[in-house]
Amino acid sequence: MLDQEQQTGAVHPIAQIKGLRVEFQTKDGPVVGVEDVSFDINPGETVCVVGESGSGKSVSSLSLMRLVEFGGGEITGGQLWFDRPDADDVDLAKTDPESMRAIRGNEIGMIFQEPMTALNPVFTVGRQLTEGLRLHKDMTRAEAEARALELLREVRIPEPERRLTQYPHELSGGMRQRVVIAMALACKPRLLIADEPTTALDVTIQAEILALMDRLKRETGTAVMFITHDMAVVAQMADRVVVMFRGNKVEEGPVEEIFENPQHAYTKALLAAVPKLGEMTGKPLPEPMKLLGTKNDEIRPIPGTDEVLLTVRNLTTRFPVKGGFFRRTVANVHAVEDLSFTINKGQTLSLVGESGCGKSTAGRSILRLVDPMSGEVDLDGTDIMALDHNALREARLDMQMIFQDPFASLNPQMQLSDQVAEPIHNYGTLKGAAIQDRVAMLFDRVELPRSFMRRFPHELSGGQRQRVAIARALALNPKLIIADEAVSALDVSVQAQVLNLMMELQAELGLSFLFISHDMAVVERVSHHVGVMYLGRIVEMGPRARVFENPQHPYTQALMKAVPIADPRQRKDERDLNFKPIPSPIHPVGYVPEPSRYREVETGHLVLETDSGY
Amino acid sequence: DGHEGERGRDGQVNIIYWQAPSILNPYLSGGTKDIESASLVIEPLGRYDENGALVPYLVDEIPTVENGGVSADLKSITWKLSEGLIWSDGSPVTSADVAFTAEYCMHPEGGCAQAAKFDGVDSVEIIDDLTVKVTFVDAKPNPYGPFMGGQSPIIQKAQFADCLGAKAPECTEANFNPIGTGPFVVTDFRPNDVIQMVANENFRHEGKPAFASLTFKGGGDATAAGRAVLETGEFDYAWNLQLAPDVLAKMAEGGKGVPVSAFGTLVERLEMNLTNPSPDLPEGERSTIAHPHPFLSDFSVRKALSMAIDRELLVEIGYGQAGRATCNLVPAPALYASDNTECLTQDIDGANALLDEAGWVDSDGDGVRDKDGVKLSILYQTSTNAVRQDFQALIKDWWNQIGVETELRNLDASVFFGGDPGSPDTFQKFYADVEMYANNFDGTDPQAYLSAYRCGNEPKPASQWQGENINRFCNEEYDALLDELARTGELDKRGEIAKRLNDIITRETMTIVPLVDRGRVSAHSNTLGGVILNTWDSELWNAADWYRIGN
Amino acid sequence: MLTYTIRRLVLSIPTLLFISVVIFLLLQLAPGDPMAQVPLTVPPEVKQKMREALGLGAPIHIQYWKWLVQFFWIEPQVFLDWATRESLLLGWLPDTAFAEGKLRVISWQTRSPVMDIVMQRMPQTLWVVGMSYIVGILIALPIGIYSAYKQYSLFDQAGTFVSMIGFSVPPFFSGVLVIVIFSVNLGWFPSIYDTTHVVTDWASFKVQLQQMIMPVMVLALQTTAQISRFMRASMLDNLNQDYVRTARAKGLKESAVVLVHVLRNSMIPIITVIALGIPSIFGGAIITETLFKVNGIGQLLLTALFANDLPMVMTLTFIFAILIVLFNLIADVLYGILDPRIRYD
Amino acid sequence: MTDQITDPSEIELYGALKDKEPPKEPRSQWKDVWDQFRKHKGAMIGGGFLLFITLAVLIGPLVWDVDPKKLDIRNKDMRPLYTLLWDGDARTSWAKPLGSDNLGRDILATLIAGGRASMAVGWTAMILALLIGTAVGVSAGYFKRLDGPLMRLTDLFLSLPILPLLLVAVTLFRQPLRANFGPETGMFILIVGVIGITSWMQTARIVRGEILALKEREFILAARSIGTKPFAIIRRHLLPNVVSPIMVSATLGLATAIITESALSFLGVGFPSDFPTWGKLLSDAVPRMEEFPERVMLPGILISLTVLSVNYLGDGLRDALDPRIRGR
Ligand SMILES: Nc1ncnc2c1ncn2[C@@H]1O[C@H](COP(=O)(O)OP(=O)(O)OP(=O)(O)O)[C@@H](O)[C@H]1O
Ligand SMILES: Nc1ncnc2c1ncn2[C@@H]1O[C@H](COP(=O)(O)OP(=O)(O)OP(=O)(O)O)[C@@H](O)[C@H]1O
Ligand SMILES: [Mg+2]
Ligand SMILES: [Mg+2]
Repeated sequence: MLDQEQQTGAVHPIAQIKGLRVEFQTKDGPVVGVEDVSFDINPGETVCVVGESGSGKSVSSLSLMRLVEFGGGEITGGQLWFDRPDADDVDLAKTDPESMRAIRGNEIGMIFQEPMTALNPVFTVGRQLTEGLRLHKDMTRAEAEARALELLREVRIPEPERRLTQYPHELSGGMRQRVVIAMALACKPRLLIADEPTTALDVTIQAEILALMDRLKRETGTAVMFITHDMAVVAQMADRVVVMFRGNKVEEGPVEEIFENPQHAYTKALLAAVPKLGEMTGKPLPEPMKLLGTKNDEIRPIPGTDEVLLTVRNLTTRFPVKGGFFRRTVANVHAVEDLSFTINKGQTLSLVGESGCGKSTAGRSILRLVDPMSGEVDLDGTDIMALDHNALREARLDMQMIFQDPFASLNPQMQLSDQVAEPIHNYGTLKGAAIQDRVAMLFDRVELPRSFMRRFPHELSGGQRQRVAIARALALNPKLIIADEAVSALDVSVQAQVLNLMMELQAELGLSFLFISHDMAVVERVSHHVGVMYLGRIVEMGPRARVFENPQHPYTQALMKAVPIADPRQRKDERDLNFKPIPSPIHPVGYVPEPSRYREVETGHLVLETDSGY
Repeated sequence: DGHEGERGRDGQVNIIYWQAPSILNPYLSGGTKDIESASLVIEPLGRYDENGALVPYLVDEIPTVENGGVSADLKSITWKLSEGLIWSDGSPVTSADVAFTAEYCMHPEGGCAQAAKFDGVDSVEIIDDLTVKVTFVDAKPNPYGPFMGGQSPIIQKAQFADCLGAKAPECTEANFNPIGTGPFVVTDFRPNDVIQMVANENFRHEGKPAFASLTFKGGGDATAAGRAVLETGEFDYAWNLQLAPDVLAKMAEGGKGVPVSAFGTLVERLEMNLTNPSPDLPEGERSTIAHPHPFLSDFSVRKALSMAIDRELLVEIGYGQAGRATCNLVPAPALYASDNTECLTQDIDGANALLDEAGWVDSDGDGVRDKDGVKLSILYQTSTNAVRQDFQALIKDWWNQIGVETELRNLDASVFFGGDPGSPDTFQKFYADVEMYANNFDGTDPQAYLSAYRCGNEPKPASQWQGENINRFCNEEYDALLDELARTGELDKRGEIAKRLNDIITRETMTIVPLVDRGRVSAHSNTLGGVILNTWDSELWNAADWYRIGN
Repeated sequence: MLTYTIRRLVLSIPTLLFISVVIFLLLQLAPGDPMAQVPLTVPPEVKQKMREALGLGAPIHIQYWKWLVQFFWIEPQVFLDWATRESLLLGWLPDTAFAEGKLRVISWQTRSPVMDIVMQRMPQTLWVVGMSYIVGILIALPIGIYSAYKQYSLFDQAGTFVSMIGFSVPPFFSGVLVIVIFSVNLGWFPSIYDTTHVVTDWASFKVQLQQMIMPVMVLALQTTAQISRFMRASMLDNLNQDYVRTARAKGLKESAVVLVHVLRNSMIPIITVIALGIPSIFGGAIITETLFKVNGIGQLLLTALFANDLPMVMTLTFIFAILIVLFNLIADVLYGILDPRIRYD
Repeated sequence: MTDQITDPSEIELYGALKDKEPPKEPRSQWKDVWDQFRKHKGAMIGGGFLLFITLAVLIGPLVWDVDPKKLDIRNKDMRPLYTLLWDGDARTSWAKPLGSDNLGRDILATLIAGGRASMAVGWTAMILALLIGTAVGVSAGYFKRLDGPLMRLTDLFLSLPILPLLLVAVTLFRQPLRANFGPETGMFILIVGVIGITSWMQTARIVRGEILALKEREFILAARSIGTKPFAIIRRHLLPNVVSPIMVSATLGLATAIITESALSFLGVGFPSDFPTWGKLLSDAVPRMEEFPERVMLPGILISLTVLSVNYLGDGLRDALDPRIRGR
């Protein structure tokens, strides 16, 4: 019956997923990865599958490739019809492994989430690219290599000839992802599955990759199933959107439809949690987001004070590169170069910039977790740089840090209450039962149930862990918190809640934040001031509204342009994008960089005059 | 009986020694393995036969006072080589080689292992091409030290001329492949592993050896060696199978070979420490005559310890056909062996009574006798060796029955018998109350052996703990008798004195408590004929006469 | 990489010197006397003379210096002389005579150069111990790979069991057991290894094979046990990596996925483990060699130890130390070569 | 006001947008470990056997109170009772269920006593090796300056020959130890000490590797940023996270220690002759292996089974302690 329907339909879908159900056998019994999902993918169309972590996006796509089985999953229900060019449709769920191998890589290509790990580290790029070609297209080595070169050109990798002989680790993340894309496209598949292909990448690179995929799709007419949890990316890419929630499809429709007129409550809530660049235009002060279903309906801007808490002057941090026979320093990584800024009490300064530009190093240098080479750091009258070992420990009472990865920044073997209490024990600020009270209070403060105190990190979700990390940072009543990519690893909805929590705490406790992030939309939401970093220097700095609305430095402008906007009507054009690769921050020992000189374009809005390398 | 014929007619013979030879020059190593393997290649002027009698090898007759070879004053001996002897390389054997051998070993820097054989030699003169005369400083009742027996073979002057004194170790080629007069010639020597030999074409006896080639394998342990001859038949001859009798009997059931045994002068004995080995004494005073032993200096205790031992059972457990219970330090030859058999019956009750009588009673009820606060608590040490450990266990058990507490200690042989003055565990230092080991004497004359127990010859710090009077025994009568023995040339008289000395140190003072007269057990395959086990010389002394049975 | 290697090589010189001092002092401290094997019938004065002839009386630092010179200066010269005289590689060079008349490291037991004996022993040690290592690895790798691929299958369980048995049976037990079974009762293989046997034709090769089988198997059991455990763990680590999924997504065959992609990655740690085990081949296998009378390096060390042959023990242990340090370095460098991600500057 | 929300099921949906609750009741980590461990059949059997052996050697002497050193020459060379099954004429006795040796010592009693010694040696040497190995590994991994010297030290120990070391230790320390602990305990300490200090290197290497990796993890940086002192970092954060590899080395170490002790006995440099250990019983019985196979087989099997069960136990522990395998 279904088959007839297909034949009579106007467009014959390339793949049809019907009532897919996937189960995993775990030690706690079967776990349902996907409960009931049905949707079609038509030729030449991009279908975006969205939903938060764990909603079954990857499992659906892996089922289509029949790769779930290797991860211990089993397709227990539904059909996966796939249109083979010169034959009847086949149900991939029932195909034998032999023919499945002929389809995989040949008719369906797949791009994986993690460019860092999706490539085999010990084989050259060329070898990995040609493998599929020689297998499916019966090419000789030379033919395959020629085709591989062509593919690399198609994905616009600079110096493609050289790349073929390089190993994955010798390429940057963006280049690696391009290789993965080239690999997926190698055999000209008719369906391309892209599972979060840009999540791990910088904004600028993300923009390029998205544009690239879009162009390839247009040029080859390949159907694309695009999986992401980033609504902004969806807005940029999708023709149609499928929204998944806990293993089920909850909504499906054309992209404008979904964005402008979401039907399902979950979609609405999801969209509400997405920070959109430009939302804060006209508002000078940051304010919490308005989330659906939460009680705090009153949204108040956070003014902060004008009193200076932290002054950083000419901060320079370099990492020596040792080499040669005597392991002498032969060069330095100029991670942070002549950095100066101030943070006021109760306010937030955000540092944005691309991966490797020195944001984390700057944050760590302030805490002296890495030792800066020179510069001044003054926290509320204490000269941090002059402190000796013990005094430094004391000084850290006033500044704390929250790290990017909630999974990595908590000790997996320690109870949560102990981890939160650890700074208190370290400094002996409280004694006896008071510690437990304080910990309980902190758990309340970050809205975690007290019953969680006895748990271990692996028993918590990412957002909950990040709250524990915040509670730990708050334990000593610090004046300054350095949040290094504190929300980057979280789902949008959870990210929004954590951001709101941080802003609430700021309003109530008068905390100052140094907020490090590469997500412009989030930065726009939370900061009073913004510093844009490039190659170790701040290239532009000023009040958030001024920097965002009136970017002066060319790098800032390029960055703003690259940020995807969660609005399908504001799609970017590939031609606008033109990024230079970041020059190396490594300089030989004798190299003396120019000092940073700034030009004040508006009150408090500084733009770097020195050549920044961009 | 088929063992006459051409040289090399019987092909290959395989010998296994569980200690591997490391050198084929007995003058640079005193090890039995080295002496015996070398005896296949280089020969002395005369050897001892299986009865301890002298047999001429490179000479026509053994010089004696009767035939005029030994001077009447016992101060010189004249050897006359047989006519027409040639080395395996074809050159003639001359008296110069004999004299050179003496020069080689008597060189002060050579560290000659057989220097004792040349003790008291004043000069070695070449009389003519075939005659040498050895002159001694003093009268030598037993002038057969130099050039007699496996320890003192003749080496070729031409080969060793550049190897005198300090240069001796540099002559690897000569030390590994000595040119000799013996039945075999070395073709390949692998130290501590294997030696390959072929028949000596220039051997002086027609039709000997019967074997064209010989492989001499070394290494492993006695069990494996026994197995290879008795059970698997891979080898023809295995040396010194120090195995428990039941193990050996079981192996013999394998049927491929037979164990053979013979007795010499080796006696397994307990040595009583007459000085105090207590660790509480300052280093340098422990086990020295300055401090007599708290209870072993009491004769009753030593006697009781001996009485408690069942020597026959020890033999049965440890040596079987290779052992005889004995009460004597000198068990052979008959001329010197005392007839004392008093100790052979175990007498636990007697021992208990003796101790009671001497005032050693268990006053505090802990099962251990004591007197004046001194407990009969013994530290009993020996070297590591399965049979000795069984002996220790048995003796400990018996001593327990007479109220003597015993702690056992076994030490690695290389430490125990090594003379390292820095080690507390050498048998000479004797930091224990009782120790057990075996010793014998070279040749047939016990004079030097008995002289070891002369007062003043004890190991002590002043002598770097070297010395042979292990028990720290001191007895005027004994010393006087020793002096007399050294002066006496008449054999019967010598026998009298030696027996007396033996009795003093064993029965009368119980300083040395002999346990077992240990024979030698070796094994040869059923097809190897002509084996005559000899404990007075190298076991391979008559390898030239060996032959293959049944082909 | 090259600078790294050279640097490590240079750094290993002080390390080795230090090791040699420690070993030397240890051996000096150790009780025992080279005269222990001389029969008790030899009088003490004679023994004392013999000791002096061995140079035992000299102060420790002089003995050490002598050894150092002999080992590091004279032995290489001897090697050079040999190389220019007999070796294929350098034989064309004019014969040198650097070491003529110089005193080499001389063993106290045999009064011959230690190095000559070591060289003489090498072949059988390498044959038996080396072969067992190779056999062990050859058996272990497939077992490890398959066990990991079919984790918790019957094969995996059985493989685990067998390899653990291999690990837990001491060789002096298994060795004697196979001797009693195969030599004494069945008579298949000789119980005593013939080190002089030369392989010239098929028949003699068979003899060689027969005498090698038992020691090789006893030793290989242990190697197999350990390497297969490592292999399994390493395969398991890699089987769950993302790149495996990528490889599968290309439509590669399972065999290609496992034997090309996964295996290549899993071999990186295994090869270093194997490299780290190589010194022990040269060190011989003390107990097994003694049991089967292979009389290789292990047996040499053991007899030298019991005979208190200090120069021999010192030289052997030190060669062993050199090998350990060297193969540690080789393992590290190999890691860098095999894993393109690791780069030593 | 929650004006948009009308449908109660939607409230649930919005709730779902918040952090997900963990699906299960909180459980202690050790319960998880135990659950995973229980799944490993080999480990359970191994653990059970080890427990049994340990108990047997501990309370065995109370149940079978024959003195293992008691000689009974008249009843020497008895066969075990089970030989009756195929050989009705075998010399057996109910008083000696596993037979007696060539001096009439009861084999069951010596096995029990020997087990005590072997297990004690195994455990103590293993713990010693573990302590040294962990200390060296952690210091080398955590303190960069110590890394080079400590790793070279490891090389040194790898190349130290164990036999001379044992002999030196005996010479230097036997007397004081004997004076303080008595002859048997003194020797025990010596042997255990030597085995311990010659077998920590593997542990040290593994631990160092793990520490080097852990040190780069963010939670160590986090700990530093909240003012945790280096030693507290090691104690609280590093050590608990290397428990799993340490455990594995531990089980291997126990096995190696038992085997090393038996090898020492085999070479004749172990305990005093009247102090039975499994290794010594085995090596003493090797010459009589054909006549009395049980004297070799019984200690041999006991050693092998113990080592085997320890290995299995180690395998199970590794699986149980590794969070990747245990799952989250
Ligand atoms: N190998 C597995 N074993 C057990 N459960 C699994 C396995 N893989 C996935 N699941 C479960 O299936 C569900 C869907 O997982 P899936 O990976 O598809 O999520 P996702 O939407 O891709 O999330 P993310 O955005 O984090 O990639 C999850 O609840 C997960 O717990
Ligand atoms: N410990 C270190 N040793 C040597 N170089 C380092 C070290 N830490 C950072 N760097 C280098 O310093 C530069 C800045 O690194 P940093 O981590 O501060 O960047 P970032 O802006 O935080 O990047 P990301 O967004 O990826 O976190 C990079 O080139 C990095 O390679
Ligand atoms: Mg996913
Ligand atoms: Mg960073």
